[in-house]
Amino acid sequence: MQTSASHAHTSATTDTSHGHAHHEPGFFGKYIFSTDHKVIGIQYGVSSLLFLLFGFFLILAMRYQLAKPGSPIPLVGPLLEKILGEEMAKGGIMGGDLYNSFGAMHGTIMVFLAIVPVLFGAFGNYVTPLQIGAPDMAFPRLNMASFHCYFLGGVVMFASFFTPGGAARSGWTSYSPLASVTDLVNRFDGQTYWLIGMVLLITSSLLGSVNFIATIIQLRCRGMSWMRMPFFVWAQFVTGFLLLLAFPPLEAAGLMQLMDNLFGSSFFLPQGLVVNGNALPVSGGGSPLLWQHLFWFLGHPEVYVLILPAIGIVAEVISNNIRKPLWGYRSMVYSAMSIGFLSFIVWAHHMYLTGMGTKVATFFQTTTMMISIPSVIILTALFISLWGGSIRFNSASLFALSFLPMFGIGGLTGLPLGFNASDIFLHDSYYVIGHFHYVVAPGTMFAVFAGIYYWFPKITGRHMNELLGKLHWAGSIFFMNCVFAPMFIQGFKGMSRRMSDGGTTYFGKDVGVGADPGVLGLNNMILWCAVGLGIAQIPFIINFFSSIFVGRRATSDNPWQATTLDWATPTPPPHGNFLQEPVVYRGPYEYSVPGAKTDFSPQGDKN
Amino acid sequence: MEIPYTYKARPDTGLYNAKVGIWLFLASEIMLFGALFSAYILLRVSAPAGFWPETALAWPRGLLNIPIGTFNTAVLITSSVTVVLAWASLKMNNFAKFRVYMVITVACALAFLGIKSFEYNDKFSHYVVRLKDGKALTGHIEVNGKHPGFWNFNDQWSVAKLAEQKIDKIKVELDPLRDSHGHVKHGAHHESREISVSDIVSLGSYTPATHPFFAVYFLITALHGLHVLGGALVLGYFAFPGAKMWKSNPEQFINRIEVGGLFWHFVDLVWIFLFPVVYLL
Amino acid sequence: MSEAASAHGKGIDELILYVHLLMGALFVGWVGYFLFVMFRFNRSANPKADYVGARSHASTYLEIGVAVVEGVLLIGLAIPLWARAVDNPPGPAEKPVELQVMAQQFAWAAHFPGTDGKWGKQDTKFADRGNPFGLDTADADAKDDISVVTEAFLLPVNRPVIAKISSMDVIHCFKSPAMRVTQDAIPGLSIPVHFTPTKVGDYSITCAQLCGNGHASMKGVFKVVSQDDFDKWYAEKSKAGGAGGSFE
Amino acid sequence: MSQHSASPAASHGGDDHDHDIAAHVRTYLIIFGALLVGTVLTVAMYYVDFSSMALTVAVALFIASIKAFLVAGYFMHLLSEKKLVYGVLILSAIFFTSLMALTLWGTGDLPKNSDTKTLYVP
Ligand code: HEA
Ligand code: HEA
Ligand code: CUA
Ligand SMILES: [Cu+2]
Repeated sequence: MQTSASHAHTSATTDTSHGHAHHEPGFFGKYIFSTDHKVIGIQYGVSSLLFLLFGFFLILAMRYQLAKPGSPIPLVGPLLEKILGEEMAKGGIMGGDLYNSFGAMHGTIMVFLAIVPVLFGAFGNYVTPLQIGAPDMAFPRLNMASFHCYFLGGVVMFASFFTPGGAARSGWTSYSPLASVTDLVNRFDGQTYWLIGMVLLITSSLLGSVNFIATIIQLRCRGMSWMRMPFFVWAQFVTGFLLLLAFPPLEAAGLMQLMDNLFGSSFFLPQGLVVNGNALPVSGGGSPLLWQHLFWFLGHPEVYVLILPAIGIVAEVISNNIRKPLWGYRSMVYSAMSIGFLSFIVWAHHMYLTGMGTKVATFFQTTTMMISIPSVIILTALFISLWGGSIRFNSASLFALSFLPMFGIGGLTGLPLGFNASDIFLHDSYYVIGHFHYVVAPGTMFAVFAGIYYWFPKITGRHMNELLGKLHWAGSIFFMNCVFAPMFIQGFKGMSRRMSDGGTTYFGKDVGVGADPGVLGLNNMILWCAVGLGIAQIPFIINFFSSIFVGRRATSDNPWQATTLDWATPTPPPHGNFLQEPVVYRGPYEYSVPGAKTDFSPQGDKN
Repeated sequence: MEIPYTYKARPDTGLYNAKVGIWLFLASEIMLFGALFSAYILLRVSAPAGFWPETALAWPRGLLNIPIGTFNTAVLITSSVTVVLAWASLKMNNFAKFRVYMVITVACALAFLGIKSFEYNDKFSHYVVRLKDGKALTGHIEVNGKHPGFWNFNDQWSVAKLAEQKIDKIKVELDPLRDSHGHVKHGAHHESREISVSDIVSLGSYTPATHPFFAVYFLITALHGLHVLGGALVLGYFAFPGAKMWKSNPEQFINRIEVGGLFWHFVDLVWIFLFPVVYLL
Repeated sequence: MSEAASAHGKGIDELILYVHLLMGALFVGWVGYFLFVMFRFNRSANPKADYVGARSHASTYLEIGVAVVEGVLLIGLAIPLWARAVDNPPGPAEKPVELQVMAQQFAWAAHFPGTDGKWGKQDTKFADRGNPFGLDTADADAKDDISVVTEAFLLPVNRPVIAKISSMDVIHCFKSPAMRVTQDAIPGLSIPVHFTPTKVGDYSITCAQLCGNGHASMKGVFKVVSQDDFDKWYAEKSKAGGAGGSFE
Repeated sequence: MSQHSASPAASHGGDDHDHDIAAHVRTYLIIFGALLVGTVLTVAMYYVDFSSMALTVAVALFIASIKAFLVAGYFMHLLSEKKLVYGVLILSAIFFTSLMALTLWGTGDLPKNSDTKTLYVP
């Protein structure tokens, strides 16, 4: 293995060295029907970032309604009325239906179309094969099919906004019977689109996860033993299993709900339903709780699908920027595995208040507490890793470092929810919203940003602008906290989530004991901070696009002086990734090894 | 670099890529069908008593055609053995035999689907008619001298349609009575009865809307049927156009047959549980 | 958090407090550590990283400590509190007030057995918006039943209440933040919750489960009053009787 | 690391020899017979009146499991499969069992005095 510095080949040389069986693919072959994991990764990345932005716009409109219930949304309000129809946004005012459909689609889009695809689809695809020294994924065509399913799913979801009756409006959790009875007029309603979209997205995830796991098992290069894999790869591996085994039950549930919606069956509808004062004409005999079990059987593992790859990225960026090995790498790996395993048996902590007996409740809160321990271990290991480091502050590491306390807050606030007795008070309040946004918004999103700043030079050959990056970081961390911290206060005041009037009914003038109108004021603050949060992304968007063309050129293939194999390829990596078969001689984070010439000893360097 | 282990086994795992892939895929299929079976059990144990009119049971039993189901089981088992024999033939370097076995396999798959669609159709022409006095009748119905195949698929519970067409009587050819095990009662015989539409609360054929049993039955068997169809397409492909690979890379071709066979056996496995659960229990 | 207005509420508040103390301790500790590290070990303060890093085992003890505290809270507080909440309903000796609560899009209704103490006959086929409990008005036991739809109902102070929560259409959630009571209202199930109001006043019922476009406005109100006021109201309503009211 | 492509002609793979395979074929046919017998047994069981439903279910699932074992063990060669495959299958078996068991348990274990018939089903 050569040292990375000597790799500054242009891609032209690579092509000739490699050109035997290949013919030059055309535009479609190169960008749409590509089977190259790197192209697919970029496809995933671009689409999911666009969905992220879209999900943000949805919530921005909702936050306006929350802060100023009943007043027309400036600028976009009339547009919404025009596009989505009078019954949704009369006079540019967001009605209850529109609010609910935006809320449901915000959750769905953020989770299934933005964050998971960007973490698993984009970073996972681009980086995993590089880090294990593989030429590509094990099944490149399956990989392409996975992206196409995802894209189609996204299109279906997006199209659902324009069906009569609007997009799904039963929350991202789509609880039955609500999901089946909201629209009794249109059988083919937004919910049906949602279900079809979900089936496509699930198929995409299944194809992806089979591929990832097989790749990691089979295509590790020589010397890349399990315990020499970068933590990022471990995270992807565990995530793959979560998707592989937790998603199918939701697929089954989705098909059942689809039958309920289209063919009038009663999987989730009990007997004796009276809707709008009329007996619902169905056979009944189904169970609404069955849906919840099947949904949360996925739903809980899904949240670790969101967080594990994020921790993986953070681990890579941090170890590189503190110039020392991760502390307790092994215990982190074992913790990730335990999290993966336990996450399959904690799901009903989302259902404490559906009416749960003592035995089941005890079981689930015990497992919930158990699963918090490996999370504590991982976070502690990352914190302790900082000790003795030589910490560099750049855009990537700032985001990665800020991830730690943000995830800490989100994780810690999971604990009072995990105890079912305290959940009695906190359930479905803004405390829950605060809890999980701290993990998914400042948490995973910061990891995504860290990853983008970190791998940008490998993908494009150019660095992103540091000044804009730091501006982006400062604005993001400030406004993120200003958006989500007040939610804990609102939660403590008893404010419920999914309220299209921002809680006016409960906290308005003549209300019962204990209602504090102050929480309504917080809605205003959150709105403006959310606007600020959006503005804080502008430097990033400018940075992102301009750096592709005018960013500072990376001086070598390994500009961050990193140790993992992804930096041992040419920039950008050619088809087939490596010029020679890589061989690995040591662990993933051998920084500042005593006695070594440089402060980093790449995995592929023999000495 | 080329992708390694596409057909040779990796030394430390002892497996080639596609085999890892198919087993992972089957693991997820276990979860998929597992969830459906779980749903079946949950719905069944929590079904309200007296919910199905024919017996005192909450859950209909013995409504599916057992001889046909048994025959279909045998068909699927046959295809399962022929697919493994096809693989073995290749191992023994006998391509002609391979093709014969593969053709039998695909033929079995198509036969299975054909029989299944016949069964589906039969169910769609069976009706349950709920009466105002709380009783319910099941059987074929005759409206204006015609046996309707499908009645309103979605909107089961509307008698309005009959009234709309000014029909005031329908004939029901009653199914023989069953005991609480779903067995046909001794000496039971067909009987036919005129029912006036004004006595009917609701009527509908045996579709997913009739009862959760039919909902589960149609969903699982349809999903299983899709797997059969998919498997038949892939195996058919291997038998003819895909067989070119036998010349260019026999080892990889054998692997493909093995992987295809694994999927096929899994489809058979699902049926092995499905058959007793929906037909017999 | 507003003060709890029910007997068991204090326990829940205590649990929330203790968990937050644990969280606070971890948060303050780690943030302090984090800031220290940022200054002590940044590139200019520590140009050369140490390959080994931390050598102490403090973190292991810390992790064990967290696990132990969680275990204590779990076994000491959470599990018993839950057991109290769902098991051990007040027995006849404590003379609980019993009622059925029915949710529908988008209103709450309450049903008391009336002065005869007997529930009237109920059947789905009678149920509609104004008669959510499907009371059979022809039934003798139903004559004096109290059924209040959309308007406020009354509960006596310092007496246990058993409310059976159900729904006629979609899933709602009966949540009274001040009482520290939350229970999903699930069609097809009727699940009892019990609590003892300890303070006179008006309390709102929040619907804490998304149930459609009117979810936000699905507010219910109940008034906790003295035993005398309650009895008066109860007798009056019982005399008026019937299936309840109109649904607006 | 990468596979050297074997000479296409005589290679029919791994370490199996022709007579091994011939022996396998005999096994396959025996299993085939056993599966058919199992099917007949399953159906016959339907006409036997076991006094309890639980017993009926147990017998039916027992026969089905044996059949499944034969298919998986012999046709799918699971009996001589690599450790890795076992690992994956064990995981899905565990999670499948927990899904089924915990869901049933969760819907069965309700707070005291709960009523699963709604308020007003006759
Ligand atoms: C990535 C996503 C993610 C993650 C990682 C978690 C992690 C956890 N979650 Fe969360 N959760 C969600 C996403 C997530 N959750 C979502 C989306 C919902 C709502 C769904 C909906 O209803 O729509 C939810 C809801 C939710 C509920 C249901 C609440 C309700 O509806 O009433 C519960 C209850 O138990 C819960 C518990 C937990 C617990 C115990 C953890 C634990 O794993 C946390 C463990 C972590 C720690 C304990 C942190 C340790 C920290 C330190 C040791 C150091 C601290 C340092 C500093 C602060 C500097 N979560
Ligand atoms: C991963 C998941 C995720 C993420 C990231 C977010 C992000 C955000 N969420 Fe969301 N949210 C959910 C998942 C998520 N949410 C879920 C599951 C629900 C529950 C839904 C339900 O009730 O059913 C919910 C509900 C929810 C609510 C409650 C609504 C209600 O109950 O009525 C609120 C309220 O404020 C909210 C706010 C926000 C905000 C302000 C952000 C912000 O953090 C968003 C910040 C994003 C940006 C600022 C965009 C940045 C864009 C780019 C960087 C793009 C660059 C583009 C290119 C380069 C091409 N969310
Ligand atoms: Cu009723 Cu929300
Ligand atoms: Cu969870």
